[in-house]
This record gives sequence, C-alpha cells and structure tokens, in this order.
Amino acid sequence: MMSELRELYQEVILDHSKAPRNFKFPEGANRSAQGDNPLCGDNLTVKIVLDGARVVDIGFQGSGCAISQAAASTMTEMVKGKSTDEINAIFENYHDVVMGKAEINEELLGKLAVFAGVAEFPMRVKCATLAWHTMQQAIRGTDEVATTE
Amino acid sequence: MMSELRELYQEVILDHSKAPRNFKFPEGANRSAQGDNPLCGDNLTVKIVLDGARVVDIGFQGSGCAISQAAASTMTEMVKGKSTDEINAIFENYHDVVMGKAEINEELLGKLAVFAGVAEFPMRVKCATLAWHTMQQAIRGTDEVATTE
Amino acid sequence: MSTQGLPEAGTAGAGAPGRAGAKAFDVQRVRADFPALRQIVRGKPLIYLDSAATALKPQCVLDAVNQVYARDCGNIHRAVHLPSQRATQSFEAAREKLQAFLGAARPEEVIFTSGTTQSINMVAHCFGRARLKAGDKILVTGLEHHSNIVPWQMLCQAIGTELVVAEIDERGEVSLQDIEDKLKAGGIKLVAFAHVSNALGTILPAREICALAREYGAVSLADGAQAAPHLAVDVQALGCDFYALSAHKLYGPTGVGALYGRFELLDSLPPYQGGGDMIRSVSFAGTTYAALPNRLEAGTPNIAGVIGFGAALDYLASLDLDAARRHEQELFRYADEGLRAIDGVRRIGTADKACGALSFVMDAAHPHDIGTVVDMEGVALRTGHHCAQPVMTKFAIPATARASLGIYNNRADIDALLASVRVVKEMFS
Amino acid sequence: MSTQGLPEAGTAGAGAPGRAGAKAFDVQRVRADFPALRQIVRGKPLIYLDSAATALKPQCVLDAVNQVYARDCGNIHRAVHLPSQRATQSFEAAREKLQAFLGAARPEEVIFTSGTTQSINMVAHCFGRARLKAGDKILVTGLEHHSNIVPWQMLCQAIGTELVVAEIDERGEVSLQDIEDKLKAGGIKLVAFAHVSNALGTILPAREICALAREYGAVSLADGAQAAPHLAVDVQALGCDFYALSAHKLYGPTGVGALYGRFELLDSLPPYQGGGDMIRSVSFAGTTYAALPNRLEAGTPNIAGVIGFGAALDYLASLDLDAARRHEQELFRYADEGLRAIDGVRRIGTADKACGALSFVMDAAHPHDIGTVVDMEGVALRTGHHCAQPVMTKFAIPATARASLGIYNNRADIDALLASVRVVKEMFS
Ligand SMILES: Cc1ncc(COP(=O)(O)O)c(C=O)c1O
Ligand SMILES: Cc1ncc(COP(=O)(O)O)c(C=O)c1O
Repeated sequence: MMSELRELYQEVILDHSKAPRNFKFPEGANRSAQGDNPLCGDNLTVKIVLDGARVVDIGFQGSGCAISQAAASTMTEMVKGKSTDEINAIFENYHDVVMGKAEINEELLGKLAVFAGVAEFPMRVKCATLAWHTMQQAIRGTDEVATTE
Repeated sequence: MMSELRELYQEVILDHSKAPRNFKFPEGANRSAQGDNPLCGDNLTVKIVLDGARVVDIGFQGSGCAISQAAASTMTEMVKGKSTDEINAIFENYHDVVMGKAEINEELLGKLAVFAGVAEFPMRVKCATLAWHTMQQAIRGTDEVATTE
Repeated sequence: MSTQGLPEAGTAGAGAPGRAGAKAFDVQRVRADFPALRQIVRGKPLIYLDSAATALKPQCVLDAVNQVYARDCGNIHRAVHLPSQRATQSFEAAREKLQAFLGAARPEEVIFTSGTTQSINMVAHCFGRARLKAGDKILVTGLEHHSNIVPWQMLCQAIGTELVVAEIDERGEVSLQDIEDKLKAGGIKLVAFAHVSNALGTILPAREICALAREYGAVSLADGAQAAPHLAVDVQALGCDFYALSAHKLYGPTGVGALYGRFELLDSLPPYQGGGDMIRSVSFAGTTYAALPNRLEAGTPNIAGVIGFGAALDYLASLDLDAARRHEQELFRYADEGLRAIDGVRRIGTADKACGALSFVMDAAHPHDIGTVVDMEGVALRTGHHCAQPVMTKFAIPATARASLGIYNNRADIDALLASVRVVKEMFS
Repeated sequence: MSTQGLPEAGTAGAGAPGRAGAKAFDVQRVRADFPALRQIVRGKPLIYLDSAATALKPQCVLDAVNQVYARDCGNIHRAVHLPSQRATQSFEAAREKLQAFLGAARPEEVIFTSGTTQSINMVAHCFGRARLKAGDKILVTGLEHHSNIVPWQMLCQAIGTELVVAEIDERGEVSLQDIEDKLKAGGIKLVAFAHVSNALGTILPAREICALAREYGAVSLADGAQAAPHLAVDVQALGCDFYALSAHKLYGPTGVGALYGRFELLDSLPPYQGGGDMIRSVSFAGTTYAALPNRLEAGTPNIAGVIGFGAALDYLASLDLDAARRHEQELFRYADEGLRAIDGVRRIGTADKACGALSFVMDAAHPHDIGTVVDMEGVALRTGHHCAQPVMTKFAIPATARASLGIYNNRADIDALLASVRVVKEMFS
C-alpha cells in the first residue's frame, strides 16, 4: 500500500510542491484565468504572456495540496515556450494518464510522467488537472472561473 | 380469515349501509357540520336539532363506504333524544372499542356492538368514527371541517 | 376486442403480442427475483396489484442498498477515503444509468430528487418564479395527479399566474385539438401533463403535446411517474423540456426520484434549495453556485437510495424489456376483459391507449369495502381517489378500486383478482 | 488539562468521566453491531473517523430497511392492504420515536424531510416568505454549515431581508454578549445557529441563545445535525422554535431528516411543496391543505428511510446513552491531547465546550495530502472546508483535516489516527 503512496508522492512532486517554480506572475502578461476546486478549497491564478499561438512566459499563484502545487509548477516549466497545439497534445496524454485511460507517452510528457501514480487515486485527479484547465482557460481568454468539476 | 370479514360486515352493518336511517336533514336543524376523510374521499354532513344539551333530532347525508354509512346511520338512531353527556359516554366506549383499546360496554353501546369487528382493521377505524367526530363538531358549533386524521 | 392497452407507437417499443419472432417473457424467473412475493398474507401468497402506488423491489436493489450501509458507508463527493470514493463512484454511475434509461444527452441533465413530487415542485419554484409572471398561463390536463396540480396552484397564488385545464372526456382521454386551441388562445408558457395517468391508465400523446407546446412557445413538463415503469421513454424523441419520475415506482428505493431537464434550460435556472454541495464558494459577502448537476442537489443526497435506483435500472437493463412490456400489455387486456365480464363492475378510464392501472367501481360495494374484502383474499390493490380528485369529480364518483401491474404479475394474479371481486359482489348483494 | 470536550450542562446529560456509579461503556459490543467496521480497507481494518460526514449504521437499521423492501413493500397512508398497513404503522411509529428522542410535545411537531438541508430550507421558505419582509434581519453565527447560510442568503435575495453575522473568536466560540447586542440593535426576526459546529466541534450555548431570541421577539432555529448524535437534545428545555437534523448522521439511513417545530408556529405555516398526501381536498376551483404533519410532507416520503431511522432511534434507546456520551467525551479529550502533542500539528477550534469533531492543520502538509496518506493507512477522515467556508476564511486556512467520532470509536482508532499523522509528517518534511 505504501508503495502506491510513494508512487503518488514522488520526490519530484514533493520537491515542486515545496518549492514551486514560476510562482509569480510574468511581466507583460496578457492572459489570465482563475481556477478553483470548490470541494477542497484549492485555488490558483495563472497568468500568461501569449504571443500569437505561443506561450512565451507563464506563472501562477495560489494555494493547494502537494499534487496541485506540483502540477502547476511542472506545468509552467513544461509549457513555457511551446505552441498551443503542442500544449494541447501534452495535456491530452497527461489527462488520460492521470485518469488511468492511457499509457504514458514518455516523449511527450517527459518529467510529467511522475504524475502517473495519480491514476490510482481517483479523488486526486482534479488536483493534478486544475492548473491545466485554468491555463487553457487563460489561453482561450474566457472570463469564466475554471473548475475541475 | 373470512370469519374476520363476517365479523366486520355483520348483517346489521350491511343493512344500515344499504338503507341508511335518518338519511335526510331534520327540520329546524340549528347545528350542522361537515366531515371528510381526505385519504379515501368519504364525506358527510350532519345536521342536528339541539335543544339545550339534548339532541332532539338528527340526520345526515353524504357518501362513503359501508362502514362509514352504517356508522352514521346507527349513530343517528343511537343519539336521537339523548343528552350530550350520554352521547359522550357512548362515543368514548365506541371509540375505544373500534380502536381495540377497550372491551364493549354492552349496556352503553347496544346495537353499536356490531362495530367491534373494526378493531381488526386498523385502516377502517376512521370510517367508523367520521360520523361521530362530525356530529360532535356540530354540537360544539365550530365551523371547521371534521376529519379523521 | 378493444384495442385498449396497446402502447403508444414510437415511445412504447412494443408490438402486437404473439407476433412472429417475439421472445416469450419468463415471468416465473422474474418473480423469483422479488422477495416480497414470497410472503404469505392473510394465509395466502401475496397477490400484489398495487405497483402504481409503489413497486416491489428485486433482490439486487436490496443488495445494493445493503452494500452501501454495510461497506461503502461514506458521504459522497468530498472525502478522499475509500468508502466515500466507492459511494461517490456508484452514485455518479447511477446518474449515467438514468441518463441512458431516459435517453438524455448528458449526465448533468439528470438531477436526483426525493421523488416526482419534488421534481415538479423544483420546476414550479425555479422555472416558475424565475421565468413566469402574473397573467402567464400554465396548462395542465384534467387527469393529473395532485403532484402536478398543487405545485402550480401554489405558484399561481404566489405570483399571479393562471391555471388552464384541458379537460378529459368520458373515456379519460385528452383532446389534442383542445390543447392546441388553448395554446392558440395565447398566454400559455408551460404545459405540464402526465405521460400516463395513475388513476385511469391513459397514455397521453406526449410527443404531440410537447411539439404543440414548442410550436406555441411554451415549455413542456411530462410527469413520467407512471410512464417510466411501462413505456420506453426517450426524452429527446418525446421532445419534452422536463421529465419527472420516482424510483420507488420503477422497482427502486423510496425517497429518490429525478428531474430530467434540457441542458440549456436547466442550466439557466436558479438553485432550488441552498446548502452543501451546491455551491462554488460561500462567503457572507456573496455566494456563487456550482455547475449542474450539483447546483440543484443541495445537501447530502439519498446516497443509498440513488445507488439502489442504479441497481434497479441495471436490473431492468438485464431483462428483455420489450418482451416484458408485451407481457404487461397482454395482462392488462386480460384483466380488462375479466373485469368487464363481471356484472355490476364498471371500468373507469377506457382510453384507446392505456397501460399499468385499471380502475373500477361496483354497483354493490364502495371501493373502500372492495379493498378490505379483496385484501382478506390476499389481493393487494388500492382504493380511494389516487391523489387525483379532479378525476373522481369528473366521473362523479367518490373513489375507485384500482389494480395496477408490474413486471412480476401473471395471469394467476389476475384470476385471483377476478375471483376476489366476485366474492365482494356476493358479499354485498 | 483543558476542560475542552465537556458537554454543556443541562443539554448534554453527561457528567465527569469516571465518576462514582458511572457504568462502563462496552464499546466492543457496540462495534460488533456495525457491519461496516468488519471490512478491510487498504489491507487494514477500517478506522472510521468521519462520522460527522455520515455515521455508520448498526445492523438493525439494515434489517429494518430490508424488511420494508422484502416484506412491507407498500405505499403508506392510503391503502387497506397489509403491506401498506404495516409500512404505515412503522412509519408513524418512527415519528413517535423521534418525538421522544427530541422531547417534542406532540408527534405532529415532527416533520420528516430529506435531511437537515431540506429542514432548514423549509423554514426559510415557509416561515421566511410568509412572515418576514424586506428589511427584517436574520442572525446567524460565523461557524455555520453552508446549509444554514445559503438558504438565508437565497431568502434575502428573494425578499430583501438582511443577514447579520455573530462572528466567532479565535477559539471558534460565539459571544452571547455579541448576540444580545445585535438583538438589542433591533430588527432581528430569526436567529439560526448550529447547536454544534461540524467544522470546529464547538457546542453553542443553545438554551441561552434561544432565550435571548425569545426575549427580543425573534424565532429561533437550531441546526442540530451535529448535536443530535452527541448531546441529549430536549427541544422544550432548549426553548427552540425549530430544530433540524439528519438521520444519516445519527446512525440512520441517507435521504431522511426531520424538522421539529413548535406546534402553534408550525401549524401557522403555509405548505412547502405541493402534491399527494398534503391536501385535504383538491379541485381546480380551489385546494385545501391537510393538518400537520401531512401538510408539510408532500408526496411519497422516504418510507424505508424513515422506518430505518426509527430502528436507529430504537438502537440508541437500547444503549446507556449517558455512558456512550461519556465514552465519546473521553475519546475526544484523548484525541485532542494526542494531536496537540505532535509537533507541527495545529488544532483548529479550541472552544471550551466541544464534541464530535476535531479539526487540525499541519505545517508540513496540505489537508488534502493528509487525507490521502492517512487513507492509505486505513484511517478515514475528512479534509476540505467541511461546507463551512466562512470558518476557513476566519482562520485564514484553505481547509482542515477533521477527525470525528461515533459511538463505535475506541482508543485504538485514535492511536491509529495519531500514528498515521506521524507518517504524514515524516513523509512531507
Ligand atoms: C452542522 C450541519 N448542518 C447541516 C448539515 C447538512 O446536513 P445534510 O447534508 O444531511 O442535509 C450538516 C452536515 O453536513 C452539518 O454538519
Ligand atoms: C402520475 C403521478 N405523478 C406523481 C406522483 C407522485 O410521485 P411521488 O409520490 O413518488 O412523489 C405519482 C405517484 O403517486 C403519480 O402516479
């Protein structure tokens, strides 16, 4: 049992949750969205410098559990500099992996592979995806609050 | 089992239900009340000629099952000419008998003893008491509709 | 032979009985799944002909409820622990089962309620108060259950809308022409009608009524409490905006029902009750509400009940429902003919298309006395106004005796009913 | 040693633990009555510390529900047949059991609902819309569950009443002086407060609050969802006008609750929902309503749920409840001390008088992570805002982890909790 837990809380995740990267808003951000998980109280704001269809810079702020903080932190590292098409492809695989619906595409996910353990914890899927939903909302430029419901 | 049924639907009851006595309103009635059983649709109106504390005349109209019609019919026969105190004493025993809570006081109930079988049929107690509740409402002179709830 | 009893084409999914290729329905096997049928009542095996009031439950429903209480005993949606996770998953799975059963487009269109009554009150409150105004009209029919009358009367009293009634004829049918005329006259913003009448068995032309409502700009609500157990329901094919039903009449637990609502419409409604689970965020400065379906499901729901409802839907899905419905229709016809053949019995509700419930009165005995006598014969049926007093008024009777069918009834049940009715006749004449 | 955990005198019925003559409480015997405790979760026997969310059910509740579905499967109040008779009798017997449990004066003062949430919404709707008007004030406290906030906010939005909040202090207590000041300022027509807080465990001085409300001409409503399982409730001694509770937190089924209302007040309210069973007579010309309790119980109720609730009340009546409550209080203190002794753990809610729930946060880990880790240790507790977001805001935390007690918990459960919290600490620091 404890091995599943180690699988969930991998070093990378603990590390990112304790010292989240890009935990500040980028200068010149032209896109922003807020996300929250009403059932557990997690909330975060993602701001992006979007140039055409490319995420030039990104940062976030907010509070949440280790999974959601680490997910946000690794996400910012992962998407910075990428096009929205590339980002969509990554999120699609990431989402399916944490839902337990697909195998990891290592090439696509890279470091994000550490989130595979989430699939064993259905109640934590939302924690792993909130930041991503919020980021996509920001890119779409809609004003709605993203939620994970 | 059928014997309980014969006990319930005694000849006297069937007879009164088919040919209810005092099934008309007495002339000079100075008291009236309406009763209904919202759950089964039975309803009746009782009118009384009350002289002081004595029921000089009484009649009823309405529709209902055999038990409720026979109860109303036998009631009118029973209370005509009696004082409200006498009537209360009769109803008290009658009520307790049909509820299965007391033995019959033959002297008091007379012909009403045929209703003893109702005690075996809890869902029919209301049928046996609606007319009585309505009559008492009429004597009290309140305007409310009597119900058996 | 009357054609009464044939299900409505298109929504009923049943063909003529005995047609080539139709599988036989194994009612004996089905009966074995219902533990309540194994009991002896008044010295005789129970003959249950009161399914329109509440249906018996198959063992798998008992087992599902039991499993929630004996194992997956956690509140839903909010905890990370395993019993709660399991309960949450079964709860949401039940929503998807009901979505499939009703043919709804999305699971969020299914709101769990405590029953048909609450489903209709929810529409009266949320849609009624938000969208209707004084002078607007609400059309109902003359055969409605009180649950589809009183909420509208209460709304009318609160906000000044008006109730318009499409009366029924002497067979217990509504007239589409009459409904169209009333819509044409203008002002009707909502049409609320029973898909099947609980007092008369009449199957209403639901698809046509919904189409008329839409044509004249009114929203439609079908009360499916009696239809869901007997007809194949497809809310999209019916074209209704709202559909209400109760689990306990559909072989499921008590205290559960559902409201289907077309997504865009449902999503535009304010919440019904306030409380846990229906919010996005609460503060004394201002509260925001959750998305569907949670917004309309305040508080801890009937978790075991909903999961048991899911088990009932699984059970129905495991049967050949077309065959079951043909079986019920045959039985309906058999009972109808048997009752009519008894001198002094008058059937109430003789619509061309009917199912489920057979009401009757007798010259010799009041319905209440019929009920007591047949109960002593071990036959459970219902007597009274069936929460449809306007129907009683229309037929100028105080009440009826009503036999109603479930998938577990067989010819022997009907034979017992007919025999017991003959006992009544003998006894009172 | 803190005096935290001592039940309120007068309503709690518990004395000091270990006092002379106090019977020992046989928790092992009680545990054997709860089938959910026999399961293995994550390879370990379930440690259930989430009773504030929903309590486990004793076998007799399962049996009672089962008996309704397997035998007494009839709708209530209207049929003459035997299954319906039996169900009706058990249903009304449950009302009398709850009357006794709450110390209500008459059975008609007990209205069955689908839960605390519905009970409070019923008062907001029926009392609120009939009796309050724009500008009237409603007082709640800062520790309320969303169920005792949102219905009032919705009412305020609908009719223009205003919400006044008696804030809590850093221990999670309300101030009677503050409440009196607010009442003195005028305009408050209703005081709605939790008898016990679900997030903090605080026991509110219910009797004093109700007396103040009465003194200043306001009606009082106590939300007893968390109090009923832990304190001896006597609505007449408390002097409250309304009392709301849920069966599922009181070892009973889901989808059932009740509203107690003082007869004269309750009897003066208009109906909540319209439908079957709540009417005296229905016609399109005009409908009249039934007497209490039926007027407020529209539609087919949760029959099996209510009867199961009756069985839960019987079960509680079979125990030495004073001893059970002393046992719970000792355990509460034991858990409180154990949690405080772990470095990096901070208890949230440290009122003088508390019971049931122990909230805490940790420096090392977010509550959600605590929940997942302890769940893997087989310990079920709850993490989140507990439907009390204003409490979280007040303490400036996103959420807490909450352990909550039932009569079946023992020291081993608390030891397991403490051990699993130490695992969390190790894991995240
Ligand atoms: C204090 C309090 N009030 C109200 C409620 C709502 O109860 P229910 O969800 O059973 O309606 C709860 C339970 O979550 C509670 O703890
Ligand atoms: C046609 C119809 N509508 C509504 C209802 C009310 O259903 P419930 O009592 O389950 O809320 C019933 C059942 O009595 C019914 O037959």
